[in-house]
Amino acid sequence: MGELPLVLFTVLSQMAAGAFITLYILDVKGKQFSLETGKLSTIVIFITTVVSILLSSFHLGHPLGATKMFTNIGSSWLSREAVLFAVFLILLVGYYTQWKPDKASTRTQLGGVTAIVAFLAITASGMIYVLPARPAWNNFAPVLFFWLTAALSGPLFIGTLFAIKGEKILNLLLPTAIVIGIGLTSFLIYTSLLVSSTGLVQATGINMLNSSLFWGKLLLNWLVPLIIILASVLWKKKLDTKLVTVVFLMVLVGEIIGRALFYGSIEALKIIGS
Amino acid sequence: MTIRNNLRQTVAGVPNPKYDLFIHQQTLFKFWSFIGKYYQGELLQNTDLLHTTLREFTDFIKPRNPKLVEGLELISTITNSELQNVIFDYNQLFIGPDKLLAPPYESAYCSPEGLLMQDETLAVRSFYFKAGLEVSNKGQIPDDHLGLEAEFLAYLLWNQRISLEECTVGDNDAGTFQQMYSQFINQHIITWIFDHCNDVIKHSTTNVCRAIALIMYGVLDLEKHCLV
Amino acid sequence: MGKQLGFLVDSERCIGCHSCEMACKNYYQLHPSLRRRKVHPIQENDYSMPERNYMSLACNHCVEPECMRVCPVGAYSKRDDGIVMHDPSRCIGCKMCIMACPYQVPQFDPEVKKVDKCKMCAQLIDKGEKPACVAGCPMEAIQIIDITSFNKYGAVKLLPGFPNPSITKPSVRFIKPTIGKQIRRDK
Amino acid sequence: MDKKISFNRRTFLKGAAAASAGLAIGSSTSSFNLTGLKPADAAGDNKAQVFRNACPRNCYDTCAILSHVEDGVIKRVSGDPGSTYTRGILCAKGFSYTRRVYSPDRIKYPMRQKGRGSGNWQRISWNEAYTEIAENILKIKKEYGSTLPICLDKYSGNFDIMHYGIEGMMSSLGYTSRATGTPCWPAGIDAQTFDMGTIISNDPEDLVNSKYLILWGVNPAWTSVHSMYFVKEAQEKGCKVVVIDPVLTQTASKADLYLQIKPSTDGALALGMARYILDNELYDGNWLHNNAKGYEEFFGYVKNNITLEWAADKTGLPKAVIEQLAREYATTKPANIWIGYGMQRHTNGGTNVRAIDALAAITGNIGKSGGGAQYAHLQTWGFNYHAMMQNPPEGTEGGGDRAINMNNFAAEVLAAEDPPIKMLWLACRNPMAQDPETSVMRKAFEAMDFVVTVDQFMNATVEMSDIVLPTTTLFEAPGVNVSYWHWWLYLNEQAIKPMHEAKNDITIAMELSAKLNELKPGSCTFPTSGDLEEWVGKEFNDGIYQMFGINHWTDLKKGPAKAKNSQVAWKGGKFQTPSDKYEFYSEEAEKFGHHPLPIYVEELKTTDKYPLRCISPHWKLNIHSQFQNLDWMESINNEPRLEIHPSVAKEYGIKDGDSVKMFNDLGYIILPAKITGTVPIDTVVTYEAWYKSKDFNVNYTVKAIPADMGKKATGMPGIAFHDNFVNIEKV
Repeated sequence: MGELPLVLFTVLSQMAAGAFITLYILDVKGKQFSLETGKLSTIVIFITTVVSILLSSFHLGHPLGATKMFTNIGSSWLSREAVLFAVFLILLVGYYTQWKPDKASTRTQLGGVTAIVAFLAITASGMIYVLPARPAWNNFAPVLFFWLTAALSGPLFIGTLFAIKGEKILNLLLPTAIVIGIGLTSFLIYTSLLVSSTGLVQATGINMLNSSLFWGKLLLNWLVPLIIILASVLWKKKLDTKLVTVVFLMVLVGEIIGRALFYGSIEALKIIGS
Repeated sequence: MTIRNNLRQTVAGVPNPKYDLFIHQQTLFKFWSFIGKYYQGELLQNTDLLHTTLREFTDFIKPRNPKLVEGLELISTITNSELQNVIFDYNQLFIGPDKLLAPPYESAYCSPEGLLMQDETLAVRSFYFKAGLEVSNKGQIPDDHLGLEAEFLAYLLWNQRISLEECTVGDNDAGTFQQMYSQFINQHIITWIFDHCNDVIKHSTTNVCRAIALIMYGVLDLEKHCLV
Repeated sequence: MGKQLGFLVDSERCIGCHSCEMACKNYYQLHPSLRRRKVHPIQENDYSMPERNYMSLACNHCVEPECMRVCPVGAYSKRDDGIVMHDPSRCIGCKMCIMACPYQVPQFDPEVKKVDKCKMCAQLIDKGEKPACVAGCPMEAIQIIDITSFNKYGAVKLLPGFPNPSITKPSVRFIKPTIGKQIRRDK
Repeated sequence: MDKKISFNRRTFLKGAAAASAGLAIGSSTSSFNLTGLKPADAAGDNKAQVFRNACPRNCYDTCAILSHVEDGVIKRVSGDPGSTYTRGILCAKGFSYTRRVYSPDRIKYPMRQKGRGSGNWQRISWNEAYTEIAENILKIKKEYGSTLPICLDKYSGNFDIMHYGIEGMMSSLGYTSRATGTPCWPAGIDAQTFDMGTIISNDPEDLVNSKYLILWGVNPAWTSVHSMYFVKEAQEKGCKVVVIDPVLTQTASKADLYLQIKPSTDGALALGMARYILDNELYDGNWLHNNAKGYEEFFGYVKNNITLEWAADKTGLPKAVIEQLAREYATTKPANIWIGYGMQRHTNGGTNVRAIDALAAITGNIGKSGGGAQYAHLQTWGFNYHAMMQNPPEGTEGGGDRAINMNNFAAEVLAAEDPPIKMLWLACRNPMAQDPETSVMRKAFEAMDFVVTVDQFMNATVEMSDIVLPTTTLFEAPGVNVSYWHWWLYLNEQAIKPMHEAKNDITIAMELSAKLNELKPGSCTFPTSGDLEEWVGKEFNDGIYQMFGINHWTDLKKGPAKAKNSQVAWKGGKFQTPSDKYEFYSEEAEKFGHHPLPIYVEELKTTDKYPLRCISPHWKLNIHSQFQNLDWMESINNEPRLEIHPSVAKEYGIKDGDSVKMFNDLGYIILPAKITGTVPIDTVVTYEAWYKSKDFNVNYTVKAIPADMGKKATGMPGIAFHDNFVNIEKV
């Protein structure tokens, strides 16, 4: 699978960015958790991002030239993405140093900026694929789906981390359920729009439906987690360490499968000859 | 023949570093002379000679990496029937008339088009020229034929040895030959030799050609790390 | 808008002989897998009668090149005469342009792990010479034109099978193949 | 650095043993013994040079090539602008030449195969090769008291004049058996020879002067791209271009009018047109009166035997269309017909060509610029054939060479008696791939004692040889070329040294001769030495010099030359027939067993068992078994297809890309289907070609049925390649 580096890069980087935004919100909302955990989360987010970027370099013919990628922010979303993630990493370092009792205010300020950069980075990632040559992508969908990846996997990532660190269990049931709801509906609407369309767009839609990845994503990414959550609500259970980890991993795999589907089913414009 | 002072194993009871270098370049000289003769087809006329020379390898090459181990072991397994068929094997790999299974030309591996007489060939030509040599039938046999490249390396080592015998290591002559040798290995041999050896290992039908390919692979794998 | 060089492809003269493609390969001694110019057959059912018609295409040196827009390292540039250049020394082989070009023009060179594409033989054009493909066509079916000043009766912006030109405004014009009278035994 | 080296180097060195080993290689006082290398003399010359070459392939266009050489290596080729016919442009094949010269697949050394077809190849020296060949020749001579058991099969792989030295080599051995005839075009040659005395065609550059042009069974868009340019130019100047062909060829796609005639019924169409021209008195009475013999008889035949209804029924073309075609052709002046080689590869191909010639004659188009009935010409081929003309050794007995029909080669080789054929020499030829009845050909090869093949690439014929000798490409030896279509003369300069151990055919002949005379003095008369360029010079004579207006052959180094004032065939109206007139009624034809008049001879028809006709024309990316094996060609197309009409495909339940078996009594081929409306309903099409490492060969199914004519001019009738009847099934 040629696009594997891209699949892993996009999913992991979006998860990391989403995780940071979650961390920031928790911090601002004054949720109780130790500086230690804050520190650790920042490190983990940093590492995840770095790893994802390293993975992406396997996609390049000349990985060592990657630094050149900052040079065309004027028009290239790929270039912008590169810059934004670089800035994100730098800010993370700064943010890391702010996990001290007396630095709460500067931390929230710096965190705010970082969160915005993270959000923009995800958006840039999505914009890369808004290409006229790939009609099924040439719309709001890539950006939306990349946001949703961050919004779903990010909080679960942090949730799991916190659970493992023995922090007070975060109540992710509602937010997760909502994001899954939005994701599921928008994805189904998108797919049906593709299929009901014509030409390459329709062809893309049909590729998706014919792919086993489609059902894999549906189940792991949304349905099963949703069921688990509903069940927990019914039995008034919180997402304890075990459960949140399970849901998180499931969603992560679901996202990866989904991204593979995203790259694998697209139909591009070409010259049609016999 | 007597070994000159500066090449004695020990000088006044102390191990002599130059001695190692001397012995080593002898080993390589022997190796490259063999490869040169082998690829120029000389050894095939006399399979017994080929066999004995191969067996000698086990005397002076230490099995220091898997490829060498495998290669040296194969040598001991070589059967007579294989020696009889080596010629056909050899021809299918390096001679023809059919599409070559392992073309012995650098440019066949390195040129974007996999063609002969490309830039690589001419680079090799100018390298020979720096050492004051050229291909006997220039323009007909591609300069980057492995038989010629090996002969060239042997030539460099030979001259290095002479200067070694006559003066101290690190002296300019020996130094230049040493430098040319490593340059040629780095710029040319290792750019393709491993792919080539793999082709031989993959396609050869006798342990003779396979063993030689394995040993060449092994030796160069070690050379690669030695050379600066 | 200033000068914009482009190809005029006369599909009425084109006989699909591939000489243009080979002339290019011969001039640059290209890797077999690299086809800077490709002769595309037009589907038989695209016209009233089955015929053997072709469109010979290389880089279209678009007015709004997607390759140039999306390239993160700025390997692409547009000369004053509109030729879209690609600088291998900048290229890092990210394949973004391959994804973005509606015509599959940029190709990944497996040897150098970078992208390769037609540059309209800019170095020859600067010497006032014809590109290899133009000079190599036995039917004189390919010409270099300045599309800003070009208006030939019967020239069109697309042929059947050619993607919608509105995306990148390709600098290519075609002469439609005329379908002659056929007396067939299957009708 | 030294320390580092010596330290690292301990890694794979067995100290003591190595010492002995190291010292075992002799004293440094003895100097290093160079074999493949030698001390460099002067500075390597790396100046860029351009050489003139001439494409020697069997092709109408015979292109003038420039090869651009640096460091003794061809960097690229280009067309020579000196020729107004090729106009400095090559074709896809010509532009691919570097791939051929420097292909790693080339045959590099003389080799011997242990067991024909076994693949057990052994490299041998040229001397060993010569010795083995010479000994076999001498053995045969001793055993049979003659060299007739030695058979040469050489033809069109290389038409460079110097390559007739191969025939020369054979002649210098004594009398031998010779593959005689030509597969491609003899029926047409005889037809025009009966009508006009020989074949002469207008300068193709004169096509632009035509006002009406019928391309009859010819596809220049694929087989003569440079002529197609002039066709198009004529069309743009208002000339109406009509293509008559069973297949909607690339040329047909460019025509104003395409007529999908039933295969092999071209004569019926021509005679139908003649009837209309006759009834409406559109013929040129004056011209006939002054220049023709037997036109009354011809008109009589047409009046009594031909009707337009009949012609319409035969050809499958509506009567009205034939009438319109006849009217337009007869009333537009000048009107030109280009008769292709495709349409004469039938059992009635020759008479069909005569009928078409007759059209050109009755309308008075022959001998006119922009008019005529073009087939080919050999007017520029008046060389000395110095390399070819060799005398048999002293005291050679017998009545000369023995002709073996090239077009039924395998069968006749097997049938040959007292003496039988024991040895084959193949050059410029790949019969295992290109001749009909492949299975019989294999038997013939197996029956031989000794087979020598001279070639550049491994192919089906080399596989069946005992010895293969590597030969030069056009860039590696000097030569001279002319065309059977255009009127240019090109010198071929040696641009580079022969790669590997390749040798030119003449060099091979010289060195083999030396070996023969060494083993048995006087056994071969071929010169044993000589400068190849001088040999090129020896091919020239005053006739050539006058025709091309040059003083010396070396003038051609400055650029190609074109024949003076011979651009319009039969201008003077003086024909080379016995009667010096155009002969509608030909006693010559009668002598060779044909009807004296161009009457209609019934075409072969499909049978119930084999309801489809398979036509196997030339493919645009190859010439017979050359070029399609080069990687650049493979990148464009590397898959033969069977072209099937949509309704036929439906009938057989075949979809595009399906694997289809095409078969008849001789054999079968399996290949993917291409559903296309360019082929007629009663015919399938696949192109004759040799694909490297693909078991595709249409000749598995082609029977060696002779065409009706060819005996007079070429010694043997042609092959009715296109009367091949088959059936297909999905597999």
